Amino acid sequence: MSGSLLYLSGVTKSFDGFAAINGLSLVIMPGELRAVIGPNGAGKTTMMDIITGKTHPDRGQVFWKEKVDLSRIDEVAAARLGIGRKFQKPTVIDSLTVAENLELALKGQRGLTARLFGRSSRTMHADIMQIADRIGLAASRNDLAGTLSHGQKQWLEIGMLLAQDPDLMLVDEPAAGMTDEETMRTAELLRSIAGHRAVIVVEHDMDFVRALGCKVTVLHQGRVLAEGPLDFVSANPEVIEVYLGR
Amino acid sequence: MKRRQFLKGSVAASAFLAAPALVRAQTAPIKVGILHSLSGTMAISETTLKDVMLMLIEQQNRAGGLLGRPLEAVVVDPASDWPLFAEKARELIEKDQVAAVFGCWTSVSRKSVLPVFKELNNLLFYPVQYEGEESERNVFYTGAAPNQQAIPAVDYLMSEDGGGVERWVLAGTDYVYPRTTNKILEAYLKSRGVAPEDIMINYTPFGHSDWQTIVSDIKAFGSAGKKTAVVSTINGDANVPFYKELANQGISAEDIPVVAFSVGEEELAGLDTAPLVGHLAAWNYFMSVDTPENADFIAKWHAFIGDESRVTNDPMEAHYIGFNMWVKAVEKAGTTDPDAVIDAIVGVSVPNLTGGFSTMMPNRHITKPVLVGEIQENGQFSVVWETPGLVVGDAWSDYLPDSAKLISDWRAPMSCGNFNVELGRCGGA
Amino acid sequence: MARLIDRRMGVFLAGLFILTVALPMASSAAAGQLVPAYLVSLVGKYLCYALLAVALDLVWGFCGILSLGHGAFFALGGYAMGMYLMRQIGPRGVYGDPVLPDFMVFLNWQELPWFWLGFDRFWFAALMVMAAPGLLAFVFGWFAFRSRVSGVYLSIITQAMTYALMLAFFRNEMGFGGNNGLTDFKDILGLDLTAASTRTGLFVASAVALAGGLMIARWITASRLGRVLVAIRDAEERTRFLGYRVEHYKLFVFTVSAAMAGVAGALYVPQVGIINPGEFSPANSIEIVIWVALGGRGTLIGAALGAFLVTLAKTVLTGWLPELWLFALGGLFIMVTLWLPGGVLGAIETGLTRLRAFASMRTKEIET
Amino acid sequence: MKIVLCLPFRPYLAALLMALLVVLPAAGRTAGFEELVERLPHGSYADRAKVIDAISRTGDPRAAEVLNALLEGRLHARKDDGRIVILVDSAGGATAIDALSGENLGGVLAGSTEKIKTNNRLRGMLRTAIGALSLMSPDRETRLMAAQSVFASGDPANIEALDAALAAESDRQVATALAEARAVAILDTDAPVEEKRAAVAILRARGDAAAQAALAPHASDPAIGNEVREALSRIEQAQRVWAIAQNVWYGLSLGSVLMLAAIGLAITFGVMGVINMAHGELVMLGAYTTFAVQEAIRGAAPWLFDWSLLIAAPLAVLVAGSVGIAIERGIVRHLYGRPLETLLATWGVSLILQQAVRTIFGPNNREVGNPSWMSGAFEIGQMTVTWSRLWILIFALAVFFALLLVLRRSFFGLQMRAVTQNRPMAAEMGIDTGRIDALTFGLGAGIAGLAGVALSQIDNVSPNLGQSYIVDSFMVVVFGGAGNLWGAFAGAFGLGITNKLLEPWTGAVLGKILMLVFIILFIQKRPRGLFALRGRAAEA
Repeated sequence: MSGSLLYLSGVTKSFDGFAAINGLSLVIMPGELRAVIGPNGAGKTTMMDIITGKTHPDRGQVFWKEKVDLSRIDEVAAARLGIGRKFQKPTVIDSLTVAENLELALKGQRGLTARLFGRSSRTMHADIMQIADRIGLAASRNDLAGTLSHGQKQWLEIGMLLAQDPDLMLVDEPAAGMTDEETMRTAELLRSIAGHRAVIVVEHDMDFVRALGCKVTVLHQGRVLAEGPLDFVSANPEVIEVYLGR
Repeated sequence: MKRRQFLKGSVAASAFLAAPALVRAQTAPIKVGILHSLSGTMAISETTLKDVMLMLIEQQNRAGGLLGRPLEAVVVDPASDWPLFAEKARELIEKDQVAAVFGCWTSVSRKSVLPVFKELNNLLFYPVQYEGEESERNVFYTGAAPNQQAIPAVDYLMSEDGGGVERWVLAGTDYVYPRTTNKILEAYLKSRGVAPEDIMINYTPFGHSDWQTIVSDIKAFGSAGKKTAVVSTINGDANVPFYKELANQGISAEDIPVVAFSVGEEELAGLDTAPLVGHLAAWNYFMSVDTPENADFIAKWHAFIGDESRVTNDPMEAHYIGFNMWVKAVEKAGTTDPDAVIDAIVGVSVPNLTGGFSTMMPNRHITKPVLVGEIQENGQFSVVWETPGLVVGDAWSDYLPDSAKLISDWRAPMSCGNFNVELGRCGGA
Repeated sequence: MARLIDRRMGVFLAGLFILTVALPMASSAAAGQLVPAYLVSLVGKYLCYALLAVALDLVWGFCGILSLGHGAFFALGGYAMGMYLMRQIGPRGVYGDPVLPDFMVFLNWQELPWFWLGFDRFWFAALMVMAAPGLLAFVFGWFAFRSRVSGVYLSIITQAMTYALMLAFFRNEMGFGGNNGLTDFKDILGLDLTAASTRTGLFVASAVALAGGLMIARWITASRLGRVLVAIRDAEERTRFLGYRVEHYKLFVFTVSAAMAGVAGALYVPQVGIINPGEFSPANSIEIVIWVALGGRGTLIGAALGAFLVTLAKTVLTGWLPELWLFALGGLFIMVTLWLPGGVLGAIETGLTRLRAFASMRTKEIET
Repeated sequence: MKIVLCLPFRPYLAALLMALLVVLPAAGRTAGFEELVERLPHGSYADRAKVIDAISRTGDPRAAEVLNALLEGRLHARKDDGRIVILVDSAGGATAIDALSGENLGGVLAGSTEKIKTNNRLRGMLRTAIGALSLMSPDRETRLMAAQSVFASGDPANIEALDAALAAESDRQVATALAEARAVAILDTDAPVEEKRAAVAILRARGDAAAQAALAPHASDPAIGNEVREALSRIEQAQRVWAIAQNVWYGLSLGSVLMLAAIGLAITFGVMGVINMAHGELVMLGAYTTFAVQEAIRGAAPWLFDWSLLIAAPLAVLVAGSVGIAIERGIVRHLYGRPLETLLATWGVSLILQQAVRTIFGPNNREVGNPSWMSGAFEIGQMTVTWSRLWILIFALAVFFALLLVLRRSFFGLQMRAVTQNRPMAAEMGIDTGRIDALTFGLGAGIAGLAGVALSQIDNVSPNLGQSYIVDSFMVVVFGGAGNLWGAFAGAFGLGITNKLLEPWTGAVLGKILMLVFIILFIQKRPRGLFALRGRAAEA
């Protein structure tokens, strides 16, 4: 597909004979918001591992912006290409402050000497403030990340992704452990991000997926089972059987 | 706040480390340092030497002390840590102001403390057999030099009585004592007409515990049709599994005798000796030696330690000799001043436990008889051979080319431990 | 620069400075030897250990690399210095050989092995003091970090490394003096090692090295690179997904730390007068970890303090309770872990905070 | 072999003496015999050797008994009258029997007699002499051993006796041994070349190191040199093949020791994630338990000695296990989630345990004996297998599979896996996680204790015992992959065999260094050990 941001075709990956991903194909366009759902073991995490270069597929094609073969690079290179990833368990640097966490994620200056001798510039401060504000943590920007609540950590991690200024964000279960109100705020945040950047959200919470209001891909046994608007896929009898019907 | 705390700490520490030097009254005790490891890998051998020193000091005090003053033992634990030996030696001399130190077991611990004794001019009595190649003004070597142990033992095995050995395995732990001793023995054996292919040299790491391969190698080497013997310089800890493996693989002393230089009564105490009967050791003393002095020493030792099953061994005798030499030298000099004692001690002669007298020679080594004993079922040695007279410890071996040029005599006018007869001058000290 | 020296560091450096000035003065003959002269070398030795602990804290406390082989870098630095000191003996050895050290002479070595060449020059030895451990750390780290060996697996292979080096250095064929190591040193840069002035010089050098090591470690950890290190320690995966080449950072800090440990070893050797393969023993490296844990991991100063305290306790207890000191030391380790989770430094600071809170409460009470 | 040799003699002594009367018809010079025996205590070893030789030639029926007593160190001279007596153990001390008259002289006081000393050379002579005198013994075992000691001496003087014995021998094995003994002797005589060639063939068929030793001196014999050299090269070839088998066996044996030492750690460290630096000391406690049990048995019930290890094993589990539980409850429990601090605390525990043992049992090695069923060795072809090593291998495997069974099949194993995999869930399901932690740690510690029982058979029992195994144990667990018992199994045997195959051509020191380098490189290839869990489970 021309102009695609991310292109997966016939991707297969096995662990010790078990096919975690089996002939998966997926296309993401720039700025698109996409939800991926599927039961446990459907291959969601492995899919994200492949996109971010953490594991490499046994077979199949993975292309970034139609040029870069993602099956040949590692996660660091993937991150530098502009692929950001949020983990299922919120992972922030507990012993650094919110601002420091964001600074760490800010685009540019990944090299050793630059980090050792470089100093923070004024624009960086401004960027950090702006992101902190956007994720609602401006007030606690000087608090240690370890002292934040679970939901705040989720936001901080999303904020760190934003700071990376990626073209694609992979967000794994952002609403886990959040209150209803927080969940809705998160959905809103992700909706606002999409457009500038593509976002893939992996989620279990159907209310949350509904709130995202985007195209949904259902994974099952390492393949795409159905794709389309939520109402469309949830009407699919196969989907009902393997996932919703449980 | 923190600084104060920090400073307080260091002041307290220095006060602790540095007891004020008291003005010594005539009756103030004479302090004797005991520098043996009481923990760590060497505790196994050295703890006994600490005990024997305490016993000797106690006896001396009961006999009225020295120069009318009581003796006081200062015990420290260098914990088998070589740099700590140097630190503790310094502490004994500078802080405790000891008159002499008895201690060390391994060569490396002696090497570690040597500069301290030279710098602070004190006396060290070193009671263990060692590789030689050293003669220092402040150190008195009361254990055997290689010519007082290794060479006589090999002579015995070569003799008809010893079985007329023609083929030799030199097995040792990989450190300086076995290396040097084996170098000396190799040169000596070759000088006695042994072909190079009849000598096998093998080294193992410290604490080696899996001897299967080496014992079977020895067995194979011994099956060349010539009488074969093993000369073992295997270090303390590794001996038990070595002998267990020998016994289990059925190598008896009649097939391939093993003569060891580091296995004494103390090491055998950890072993069932029934399968080892006939293997040999060469020392200057065995507990089984039947003399009144030895019987008396053993009785006192048992009384002191409160355990009839404890054995005595060669390094204990070395301390016995060394301590008595020091006492005699102090009496002769009339003072514990190191310089005076160092001058007085050369030529001092004291009874050893094997029925003779040992004398401190000008090269800091002493005269000793050399005994070869066979292991008995009861864990003792039975003496099967001894040198007809006393052997003078040789600091510099005649069988190492560079060492053969050196002689040692600490008396004036030479006053040096390494006079090079070729160059006609002393080496560095 | 202001950020480099915080209150804690300031207090510590000031204390160190006072110690450096006061101890040699107090022990000098002019001051009537208020404290015995041997304390200078003894404390100098502690300072070297403290620097070693700081080096370990840099990798363990700030980057989460638990090295159980840091003793190897310390020992390599020590050997580099020892080789220089051996060459300084020159023809003053007992056999009078102009080039070969004594241990080579009596084991019939004919010529100096190639790796001993150059060590007769101080600058070369000084370079090797840092280069040898640094290079080992670089090569070892390059393999290990690239393969993403981490956690206990990394710890155990660092232990394997130091164990293998210990066995290698024990071998007499290696040409490093085997078990006896290098000893019988005479002078350094032409100065007599037994002279009080040389001792003081080495002591001051150790103090300066410790202060310098602390500053470098502080500079690294307080820089923006330091944040990456902390991020690697807390969440390595996260850091990688942020686009940081984790292995480069680990390699950098590991190499710097190894070179620092090498300097500590180099200053240690002339003060204790011997270097031997025992320094490579795995138990020694574990002891370094214990200093850091006891003092307070990730605080730099705590590490230095821990090294100081444990070695001081060892000195005092081995003389005072020769038969029981292991009980005391073992008990100390257990109690610190159980009751002082933040290490000694953590405990001191908590204590101070409480004291201050208590004091301010009292003041308030009085006011009301 | 040599130990047992002495034992079967006495019961058959009477028969033996009768046999001697038949073999040696010249048994008339008894006057000489008495004089010779009286001469035994005097002179040098060389003099004594001559006397022994003469005694064995007297053909006196008493010779065998006297020589045997001399060999066993029971021949003494009375200090007061110089009478030569044989000491016999009896209730309440030793009884003296006059060596010449056989008269019972009653009990003797210790120190009233003096042992007639022998040395290796004399003992060798004695064995040959006794062997030659007992070639016709009615007891098969005695004859076999006699033939073997005559073989070892290779003395041509025995050929006549061997021929007589061969003619009378009906047992095939003994006959072979006699023929071999004769072959060795023949090589040293002026026998015709044909006969010597036959002898070489016999020895070549025997094919072991002893045959090699017998043949080697004749390799340059002008008459039979070619045959001897060919036989030697054949034997050497065969032995090279056997040597590989032998090295594999050594590797298995080393592997079993490594596994025993590491298997407890595979539980405490591998499964629970506790870096237990006191593991080695728990092994040491097991070894000291064995020592204490043997000591008690020596004092109270010596006949139980062969059972001592079986008694010690459960006690060692109990001792080490309860110390382990105490460590867990007292210290480790408070440190879960802080694995590195367990390192610090358990290091402290190890120092305390070491010093405690040093204080209680002393710093020296203590003697732990091998029960008879663990002493000695047997041969498979040209390969020597020592009983102690074989039993340790069997023991190690038994412990391993028993442990596997406990973890896989028992309810406790189920609970343990539940706790290690998902602690909150397990607690939710009503499992007392604290109890399971304590028991798991105790299990690991108890197995360390068992390892101590086995190690006491081949290594030092000293306070340093634990320290010498701790590093190797960690290597094994990590090499195999923490958290997997099969990993420890494969790690131990893999490292053991590799080490032993390396050792013959690198030497022990370099072999060990290469092993360590190998581990370091291997971990690069598989950063989570040999048996790492792969895929997603590994990230969990």
